Amino acid sequence: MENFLHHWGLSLAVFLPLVGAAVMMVIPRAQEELHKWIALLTTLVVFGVTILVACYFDYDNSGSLQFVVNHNWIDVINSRYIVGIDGISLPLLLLTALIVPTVVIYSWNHWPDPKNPKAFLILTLVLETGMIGTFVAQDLILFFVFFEIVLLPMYFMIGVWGGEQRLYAAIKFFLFTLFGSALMIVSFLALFFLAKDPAGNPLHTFSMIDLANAQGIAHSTQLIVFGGMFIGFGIKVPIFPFHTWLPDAHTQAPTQGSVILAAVLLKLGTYGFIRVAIPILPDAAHTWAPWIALLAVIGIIYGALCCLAQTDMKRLIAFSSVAHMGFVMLGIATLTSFGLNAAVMGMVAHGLITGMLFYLAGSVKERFHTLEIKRLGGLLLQAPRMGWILGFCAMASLGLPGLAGFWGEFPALLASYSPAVGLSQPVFRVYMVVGALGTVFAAGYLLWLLQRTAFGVPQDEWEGEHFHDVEWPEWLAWTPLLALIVVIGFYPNFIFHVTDSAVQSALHGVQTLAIAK
Amino acid sequence: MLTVLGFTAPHVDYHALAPEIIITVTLIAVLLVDLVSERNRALLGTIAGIGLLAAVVPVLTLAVDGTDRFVLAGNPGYVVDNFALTMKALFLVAGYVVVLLSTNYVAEGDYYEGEYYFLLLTSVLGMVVMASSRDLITIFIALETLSIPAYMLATWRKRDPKSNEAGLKYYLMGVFATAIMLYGMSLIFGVTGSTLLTDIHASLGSGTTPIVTLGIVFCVVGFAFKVSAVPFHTWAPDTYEGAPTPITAFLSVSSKTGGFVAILSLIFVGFAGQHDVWEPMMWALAVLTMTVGNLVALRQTNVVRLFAYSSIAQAGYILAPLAVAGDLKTAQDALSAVVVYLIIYAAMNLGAFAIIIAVARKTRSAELDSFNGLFEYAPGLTVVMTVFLFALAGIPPLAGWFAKFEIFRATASAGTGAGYVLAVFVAINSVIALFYYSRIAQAMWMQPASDGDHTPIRVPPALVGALAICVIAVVAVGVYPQLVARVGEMAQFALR
Amino acid sequence: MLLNEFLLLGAALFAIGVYGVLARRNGVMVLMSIELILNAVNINLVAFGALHHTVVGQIFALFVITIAAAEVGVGLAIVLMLYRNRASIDLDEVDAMRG
Amino acid sequence: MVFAETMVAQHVAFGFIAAGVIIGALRVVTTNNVVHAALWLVVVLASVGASFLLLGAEFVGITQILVYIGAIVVLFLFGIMLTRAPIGHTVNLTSKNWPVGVVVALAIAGVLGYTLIDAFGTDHIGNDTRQLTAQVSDTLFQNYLIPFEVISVLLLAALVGAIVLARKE
Amino acid sequence: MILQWVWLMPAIMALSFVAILAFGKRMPKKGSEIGIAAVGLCFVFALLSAGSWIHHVNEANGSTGGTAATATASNNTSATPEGAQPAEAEQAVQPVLTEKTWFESGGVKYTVGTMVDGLSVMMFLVVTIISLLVHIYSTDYVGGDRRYTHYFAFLSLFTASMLMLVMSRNTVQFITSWELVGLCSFALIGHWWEEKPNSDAALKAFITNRVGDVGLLVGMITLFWAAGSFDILKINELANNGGIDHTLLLVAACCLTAAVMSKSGQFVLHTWLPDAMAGPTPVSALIHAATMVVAGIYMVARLYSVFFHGLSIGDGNPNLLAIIGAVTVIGGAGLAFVQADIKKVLAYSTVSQLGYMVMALGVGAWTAALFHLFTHAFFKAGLFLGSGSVAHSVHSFDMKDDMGGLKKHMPKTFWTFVICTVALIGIPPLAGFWSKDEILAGGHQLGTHNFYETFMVVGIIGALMTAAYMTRCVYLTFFGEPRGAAADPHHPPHESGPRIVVPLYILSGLAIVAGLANFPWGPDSINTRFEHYVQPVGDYFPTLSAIVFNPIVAVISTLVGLLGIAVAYAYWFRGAFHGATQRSKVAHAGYVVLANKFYFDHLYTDVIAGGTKGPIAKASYWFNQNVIDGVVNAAGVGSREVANFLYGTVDQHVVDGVVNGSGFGAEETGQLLRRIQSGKVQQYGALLFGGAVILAGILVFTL
Repeated sequence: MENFLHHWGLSLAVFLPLVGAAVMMVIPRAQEELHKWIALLTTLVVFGVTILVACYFDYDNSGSLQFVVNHNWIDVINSRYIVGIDGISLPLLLLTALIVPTVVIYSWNHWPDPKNPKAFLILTLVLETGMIGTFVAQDLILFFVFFEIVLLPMYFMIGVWGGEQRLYAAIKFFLFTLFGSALMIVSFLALFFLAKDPAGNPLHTFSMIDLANAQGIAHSTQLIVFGGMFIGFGIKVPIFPFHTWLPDAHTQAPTQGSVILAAVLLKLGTYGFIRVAIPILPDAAHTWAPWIALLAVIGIIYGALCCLAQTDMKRLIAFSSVAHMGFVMLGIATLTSFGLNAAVMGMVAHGLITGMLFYLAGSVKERFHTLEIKRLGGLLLQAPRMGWILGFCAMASLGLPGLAGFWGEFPALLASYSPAVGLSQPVFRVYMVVGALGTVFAAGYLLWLLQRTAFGVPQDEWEGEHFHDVEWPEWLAWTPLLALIVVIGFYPNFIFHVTDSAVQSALHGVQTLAIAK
Repeated sequence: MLTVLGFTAPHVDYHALAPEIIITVTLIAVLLVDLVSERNRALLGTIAGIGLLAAVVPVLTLAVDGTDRFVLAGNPGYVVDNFALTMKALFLVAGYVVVLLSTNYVAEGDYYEGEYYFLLLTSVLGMVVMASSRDLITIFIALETLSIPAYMLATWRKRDPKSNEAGLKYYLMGVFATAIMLYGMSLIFGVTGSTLLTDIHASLGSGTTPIVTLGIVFCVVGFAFKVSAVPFHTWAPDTYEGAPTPITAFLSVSSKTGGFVAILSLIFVGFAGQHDVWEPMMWALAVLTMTVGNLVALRQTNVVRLFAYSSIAQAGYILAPLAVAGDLKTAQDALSAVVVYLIIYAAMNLGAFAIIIAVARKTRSAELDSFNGLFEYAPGLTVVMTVFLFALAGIPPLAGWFAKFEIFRATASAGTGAGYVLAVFVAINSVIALFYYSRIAQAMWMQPASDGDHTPIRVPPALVGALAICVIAVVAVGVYPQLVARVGEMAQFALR
Repeated sequence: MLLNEFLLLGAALFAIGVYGVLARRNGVMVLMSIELILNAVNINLVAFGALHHTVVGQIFALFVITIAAAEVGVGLAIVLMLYRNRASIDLDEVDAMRG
Repeated sequence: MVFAETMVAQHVAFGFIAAGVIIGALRVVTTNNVVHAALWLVVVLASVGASFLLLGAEFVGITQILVYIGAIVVLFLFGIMLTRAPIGHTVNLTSKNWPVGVVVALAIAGVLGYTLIDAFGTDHIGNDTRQLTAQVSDTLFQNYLIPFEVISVLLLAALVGAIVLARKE
Repeated sequence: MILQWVWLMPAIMALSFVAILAFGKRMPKKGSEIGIAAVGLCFVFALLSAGSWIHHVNEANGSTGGTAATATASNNTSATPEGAQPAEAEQAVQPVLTEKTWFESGGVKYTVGTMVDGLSVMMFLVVTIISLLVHIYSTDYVGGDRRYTHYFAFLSLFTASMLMLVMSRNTVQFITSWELVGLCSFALIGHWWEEKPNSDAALKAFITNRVGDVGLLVGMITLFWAAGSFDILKINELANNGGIDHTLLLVAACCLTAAVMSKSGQFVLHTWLPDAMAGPTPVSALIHAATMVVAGIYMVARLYSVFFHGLSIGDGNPNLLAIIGAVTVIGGAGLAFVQADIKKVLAYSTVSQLGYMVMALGVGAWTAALFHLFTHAFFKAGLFLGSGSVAHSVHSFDMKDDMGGLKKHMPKTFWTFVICTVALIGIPPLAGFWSKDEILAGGHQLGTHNFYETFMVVGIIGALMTAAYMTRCVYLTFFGEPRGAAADPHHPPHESGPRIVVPLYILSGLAIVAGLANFPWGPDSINTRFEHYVQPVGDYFPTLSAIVFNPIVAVISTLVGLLGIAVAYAYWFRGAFHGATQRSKVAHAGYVVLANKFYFDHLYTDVIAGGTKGPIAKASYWFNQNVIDGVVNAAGVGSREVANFLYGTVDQHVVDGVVNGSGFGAEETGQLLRRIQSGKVQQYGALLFGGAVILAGILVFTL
């Protein structure tokens, strides 16, 4: 069993959803119940597999890759099918495997128009393959492929099941990401050709493990190569000023799409920084870091201010993602293990919390058929449980200690007080203060949202209408997320314990650099 | 060995020539059957298809054999090497798919069927010959053999003024380009005194003189027309739009590939020493072609016309690696990149045209609107078309990504600034391209059917076959690119 | 004889042919102009053949002549068909498809 | 002096030929009478054929006369008649875009001229340029067998296709 | 040892929170019984821990006996002549520590743990007593409320968080609890969220506190990197022995001061506190008078080494804390004059009293500040609960329109209210006198030759104003003619029930006796016991000079208090200072003092009192509402405006515009390029030939 798991566990997690999707493809569209069950079963099995993987994960060696499978793939370009996980991947893997079943459960009775559960669920499963694949891939080309696989299903989710402006939003999402990844692949290729082993022979490899020990790329070249990755990953994150696709995509996407987008897709970018950009190009990362951090804090403030200007609940939540991912990027830009830990924590926390917020927005929309904040109000009277959950999530999102969100923000700020050796302390301390100011705005927009939606009395237009409170699929889908927000909030060690030594290895290059200097 | 009156008949390697012979036999058979049998029209396409597949057999045996051969003993003007075999196989299979695409189209329209297949096979013959040609005259003849039937096929819908116009434009532009090319060839011949590419290479050495430069540019322009590189692309949209759709598919895939084969033979065998000339030329052509193709495609409303511009842009990508293919190492990378791209491109584009044909059978239109709401009533076709579209856009895990990747790799492998800039151009262009590909996807998935007509589309078996070949190739290669990567790596010229 | 006498003659013929191809409205006359160009090529080929004392130039020229015949045949067929459909062979009018 | 006389004769002959080619070609592309154009084309083709003879390429020269004047020009005349092109000066046969043609043609002439002079400025063709027709055929069937065979298929295709296209329904 | 088990208190309260949420609605008393039981348990626990701590201190002081009395007897404190020396014979008493690793990140252990010393124990007592009384009081006060259960749940959560706050071992834990009490404050202020002003107030409270929290976060982060640890003890030790650079200490102290300003309602971040009165009155008593708002004071006290050295408090120069405190004392008191809402008077009074504490900490009078915190908790809670009792009866908080003459209807409430008022004013021997006087004495003693003397003057002025506005408050509420609701014949005001009155009794009782905890005279067993047990002694606490009771200051402050009462009495009870015949004896005495001592009745009434009441108070209120609050609101509105601009213009047009513009540009270029595709084959030909010749030309001429 254990042996099997070590060889097949990750591949199973990656490809089982595709098997499910293939099965569903041959089943006629009319059999909706069957489709739902197959999708649920598949995602649950995948979740089970990842849980097993997590159980057999060697936590004492979370800094090194485990469950590694290394198999021929494209010999011609020396790209291999290498999958494996370490402490950075594991939390994100579990997050993904958890979110997708909740999406399926939530979908049980929430079908965005034009319905068609078959297509919708197949896309969800394909999406899962892409997301899980990205988190386990240890070869740049494999990583790239999975990174891109995610695009198509999401494009269709937004484009087919989205709101009024769905065409615009879908294509914008697609174009932005593709633009970034096109530059990213050029950077990967540059690495392939430029990286040399310590003896000075060209490596000609795409293996992240080998590349992390590579050298021989001139600093100026590194900067450009890193720049390509920066745009590629930065768009996905999204870092200001590449963020404009996000509000549109989120606003227009169906609830499930928004949830997946917020909970997992945005993490692909930040994960890329931690997994690819920093270990392989520590030197360039070091030079870039102050600028990344600058954009990150701009994002924090800018995202928060844009939130304040929103009249649409979902759009507001979308902009809050920009701000939150700013904290994650700030953590990453410090290039310290503190910061990276905070970043991974921030990714997980943001995934859970913002995912929940989008679920709530979806359920509000489903009941009220609008997300316009000024038409809402008094949710606590109309659907008190939902109102409470909204309040809870708002608190979690604004970084209340004791809930998951805090452990992404506070350590990130903590880390930016004392960034990696060689980075300007005064600059980062200014960033820290500005970032801390961002928490005020976060409180501002989230409570303001809460006040205008949950508090007060309902608008007259809802007079006499009855709204059902949280229903069983919603409970089923939300409970794990809510529980995790609390559990991680109280015991962040669940994440930090896993990530700590992994980020140390990720920062190996940066540390060597510091010693050299 | 036959010797009459001091003439010694050359020794012919019939095994090496077998594909050409089989095609010739088939095309004559088609013509004869057409004469004999008035009723059994369906037989014609079948014969043509079988002939093309039969011709693949010797290609395979030759590949298994693996030795590079001269078809005429001691004459390096007609060579069967790995490159030639790869391209022949591609031409034959692509030709077979075009036959599948044509079956219902030709049978249901008002066409001369026998002659249609006859001309199609002749054109394929020209391509197959082109793959082996390492001699200016043979290249010229091969080019004409693949072109002249194509001119006529383009205008095959005789009573349709659009088809006439398509054929006329294609013909005139083709002849103009041929004329330029011939002038260039005459200059090269004048400088070197030989038409054999190996001799030309030896004679030219390295470096260049104005006359050589002029000759090379004019030679390449003739084929740049064929691959519809900007600014020699102008015929393509009009011709594609007006020609019968299977022929459009044929032009956009086979004919274009033929042009590339010629360019590759010329620059890698004949003008290998003159990369100072063709590298910048290819660079400029590549950038112009992909950019103009993509930008103009943005504004198209006719799907076929859109695909015309798309295929122009695709040609730009294929040209890109040639811009840095100067030295031996990068030349190999570039060559395999181009070969891989051509193979994958063939599958993607033929597949897309198969869908266009299938949809147009019902909607009688190739306007973008006619694809609206396709997902509602033809989900299968929609999904498959989506596969092709995003493969063309280069989204993993559909084959197109690997094709683009190979282009990136080849352009980056030179390690020069020009190469990286070109790679970035390709990157940006592939984003622009996504915009119009996704417009089709949008129409299919996200728009309601224009006329509210939701009767399902019946897809004839031949089209299903064509689609199956293409979609399997696209997905399989996308997931396991080693399949074509290996082929691309092997497909090198014997003579250099 | 100077080689360039022939080559420049060829070049002149080529240029004139190009002018004809671009400036003549009548389809048949465009075809004629094409023949001028091809003849220019042939002059080159034969002259170079003479220069190098090889028959390859002539052979090339023969192929060009043959192909020229085939092309003219096909071209006239197309022009004829065009005429059937629109009662005109004015190339300026053939612009139904553009953009 | 035989040598010199030959030289002079060749030059005189070339002068006539060149004049015929250039004047004929210019008339072909400028005359407003289609039939005249075809006839001027004959002049050009004949002059070119003569130049082949001058260069010692008898077979090509003869072929030129036979194929071009005997076949192609006749084809043109048929084409002219079938398309009922106006015989007299009734229509301006030059399109409005002729200046473009002039510019492009001059550019081509300039580039070609410069390059040719640069490359072959003083090269002489030997006086004895004659080549045996047998040599032509030997080389053709030894080295160019494949294009020769292929062109037969091509001619068949051109024939069949042209018939289909030109045929009245 | 029981002090290692103090974490049980927050744990019990947290469990109570969960239990109330889970089962509360199904319980007979809707969950309130769970809360009361839990907090009662905690109260007992707090008492036990207090005893345990006293024992601990005594043991540490090397006594022979184990009892408090003997231990105290063996100890000499300020009463003895040797006590004049600052470095006293007090033995270092280490706090009782526990610690568990919470998580580890980047090589640093984050721990949770408890740190119990006199300060914590004192806070345990305050929190649990007030919380218990408020719980009991609330069963009546909010009885029948639709969110009764939630209310108690949040009271539990609050108590848990507050207890956690005061036993925090390290700064992370401290921040966590700090935010959690803020959350509870938010939830309870906004308890009646159906009305917008309430939720507005809740938001304002939370967001204003968030502003201060920026300082908290930055300050704590600075301290972490300066000390290499989150451990409060370690930070204090290092700050104390010079292990931390002074600049860093200064920065940290200034940042943390911002947190104090927001949490403890100091000028200029105080505006949320009066608004927070929108919450239920018991909540105001618990959170916004007795406990949460003193968290800022507690933090300063807890990290006193940082503040002491960072702000150079020992040097006698004006410093941030003292100045802010002083401004707040006067400002808060001034504002209290012009409120019509009884709770607002009390709120501004709280602001002012918190100012005293901050000021005291700012001049180095640590014990005085904490002692005032201790006593203030009781009488201010008593006042709030009293005002709640009144409001419960008249259903209004408006003194001017709905009260008056309630004395006869609600005698119990009246008397307890008066006792607490007198305690607040600082008339001996009530609690407020001892603590306030110690602050003034501190200012005097520590400032003999420096600036701190000024703060004593400020304190005295504040005392005068306190006396005046409280007298006004009492007058308007309980005396005079009934007005509005108080005069409603159908619903005559009535005395509240026992669950309301009993807590009032207890609190007024405490208001009377609490001051004796630091009784400055007498045998060791009663002499300055508060200081002895609460003020830490050890490496982690700076050496402070003990404040000695100063009789002159005490007399002056008492007189000033009386004067204030007198003036106010004269002004409000009598309308003016004319015709002294019918005045009460107290007022008469005051009047005589005034008249004989200063001889400018008019000047005083018109300029000082009238001025205070009139233009100055009005002006300061105007300033408060329009400038300070205006700035706060403007910050809100401004950021909304900036946000709208940023979103509407920059984001949607510039940032997004670049993207959409490039798309548009691409399409337009495409459109232009389409013109090349003219459809005319000869133009295509020209392009073909032209392109070829240009390409050839370029290459020919450049290569």
